[in-house]
Amino acid sequence: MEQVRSAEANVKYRSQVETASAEVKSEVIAGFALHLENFDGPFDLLLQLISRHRMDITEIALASVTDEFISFIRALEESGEGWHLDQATEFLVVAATLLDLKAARLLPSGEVEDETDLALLEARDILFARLLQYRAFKEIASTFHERILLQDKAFARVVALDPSLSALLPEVLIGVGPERFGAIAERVLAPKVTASIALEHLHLPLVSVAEESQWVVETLRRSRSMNFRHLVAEAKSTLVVVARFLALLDLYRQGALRFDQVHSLGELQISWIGSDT
Amino acid sequence: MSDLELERSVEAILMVVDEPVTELTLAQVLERPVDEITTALSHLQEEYENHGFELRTINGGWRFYSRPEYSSAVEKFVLDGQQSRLTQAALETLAVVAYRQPISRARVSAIRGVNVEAVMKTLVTRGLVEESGLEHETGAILYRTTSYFLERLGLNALDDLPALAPYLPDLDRLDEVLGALTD
Amino acid sequence: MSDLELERSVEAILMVVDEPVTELTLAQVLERPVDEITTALSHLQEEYENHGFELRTINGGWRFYSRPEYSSAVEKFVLDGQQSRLTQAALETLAVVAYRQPISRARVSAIRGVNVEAVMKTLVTRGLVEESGLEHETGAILYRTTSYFLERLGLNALDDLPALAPYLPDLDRLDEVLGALTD
Repeated sequence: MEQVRSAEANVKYRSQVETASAEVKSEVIAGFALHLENFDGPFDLLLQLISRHRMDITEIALASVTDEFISFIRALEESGEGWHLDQATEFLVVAATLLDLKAARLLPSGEVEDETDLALLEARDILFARLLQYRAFKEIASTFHERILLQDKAFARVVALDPSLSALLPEVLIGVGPERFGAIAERVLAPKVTASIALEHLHLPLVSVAEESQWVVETLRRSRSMNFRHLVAEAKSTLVVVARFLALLDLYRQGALRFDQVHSLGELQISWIGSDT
Repeated sequence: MSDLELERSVEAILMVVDEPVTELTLAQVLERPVDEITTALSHLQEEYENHGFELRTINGGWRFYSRPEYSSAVEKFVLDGQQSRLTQAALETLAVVAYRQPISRARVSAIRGVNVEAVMKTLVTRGLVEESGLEHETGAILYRTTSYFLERLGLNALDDLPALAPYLPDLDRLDEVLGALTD
Repeated sequence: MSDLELERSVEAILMVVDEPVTELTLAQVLERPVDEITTALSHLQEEYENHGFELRTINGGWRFYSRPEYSSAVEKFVLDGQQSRLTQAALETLAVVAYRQPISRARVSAIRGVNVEAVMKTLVTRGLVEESGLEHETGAILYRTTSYFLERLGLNALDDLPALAPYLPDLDRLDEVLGALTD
């Protein structure tokens, strides 16, 4: 979350909000600026929002909290800081659950089917349970902080043995032989923090779905119809095949293509039905 | 040896030790049952209440400490050993590990709602947390707190950790449910 | 600061310092006239008359000592052999010194990730490690292993220490790089 806390993000974000919604500016900005500096993950953010609305954690009237949570992650996205996939997922799961809860409250209760109701209850309970759990650990963490501070103020008596007494000490036992001693040195001297840069992806050239999609569109506009085998015939890696397939799915969703497959697992024919520009 | 002499002998020994001393060691050296040593130590603790020093037991060992109230005077002499502060993220991660150990990184992430990879590395580097084998089903590395953690928090044992909020015990079952959902 | 608080502060300082402290130093640190410090010290001396420890002045400096009356208990503790085996922390610190000597305490702390002050004192007391001049840039005390260390490990010379795994020589350069960054 470090990048979220950066001052630039804060400034960038402020200017965007100011232009976006002038009327709610002052209150919202103050709130968000606070969070940008303070929060650590979706639960932390949610807890802060709930406490700002002076709501009990088990209270279901979360509509305004939901709106604030959603606008917050939207703002974060727009701040240009970008998202790490794992962070975004956690935030989105919480946001989706909150939206579900809000939607359920907006609908007249009679129109909600029992099954949906049940699933919502479950989602809500799990979210609140996780939030409660997180809050408990957060509280304990602050007692850890106090204990460490207190402990730092008490200094241990660490004195060398008086020479008259150290002369009495029996011969020291190192307790291990040279080999074992060397092994201990190896373990202690080995770097404990390994660089956390994942290198796996460097073995493969990066494939952009957007670029492949562009290529697919151009090719199909030219030949109008093509089967999938031909579309990926000169692909240099499996990744390119996957990227082109993903591009096709997206174009199909947009209504730019038609798929024809006579037999299951047979030849997949793709026809361009989208615009030519 | 009278009780008073026992207490005085314990004081004399504690004044020269360079490492914390266990009650068992004191019992062996002074040839007295462990419970008498325990009584003597807690009596001494009371006796020092109005002094500038105190007796503390941390991780099973006893030694003299200066009292926190007088830290400002002591700090002028003991400049060494200034510890850098732990971040909120590090403290929360440490709390989860302390109460749920041994625990995998993924499980800590699930509880905190954020990726804890970098924070866990910091805690390992700082000697507060260590690896403790692999999780049977997933092969994930498990983590636990170290004796240095106890020392930093001034705790005698993990059992002395303050109780988590009273509503939490039921959440052990929630962990299982969540585990089943995410595994 | 009341007289009582002054006495408690003096106690707190004397309990954790290794070197004897002069009245003048105490007066400067606590910002009180020397004669008040002198009064506080002699009052404390009286107060400890029925304890296992005492305050003594040596070469103009004050320090806590065990009372001679209880020396038999202290000697027994020292002779007991409880302390003859090195702890894991002491072994690890000794290993770092052996392979990286001469090295400052701060550098050993950085490598082990914990404060090594107490352990280093133990190793010096046990005659396994000794001071070896000062670090040029920082003025920090450097430590090296002794010939007694070689003897106890059954080696003729430092060169007989087992070689470390081949990736470690690179770490010397890493140390240099890190050193250049932090110095």
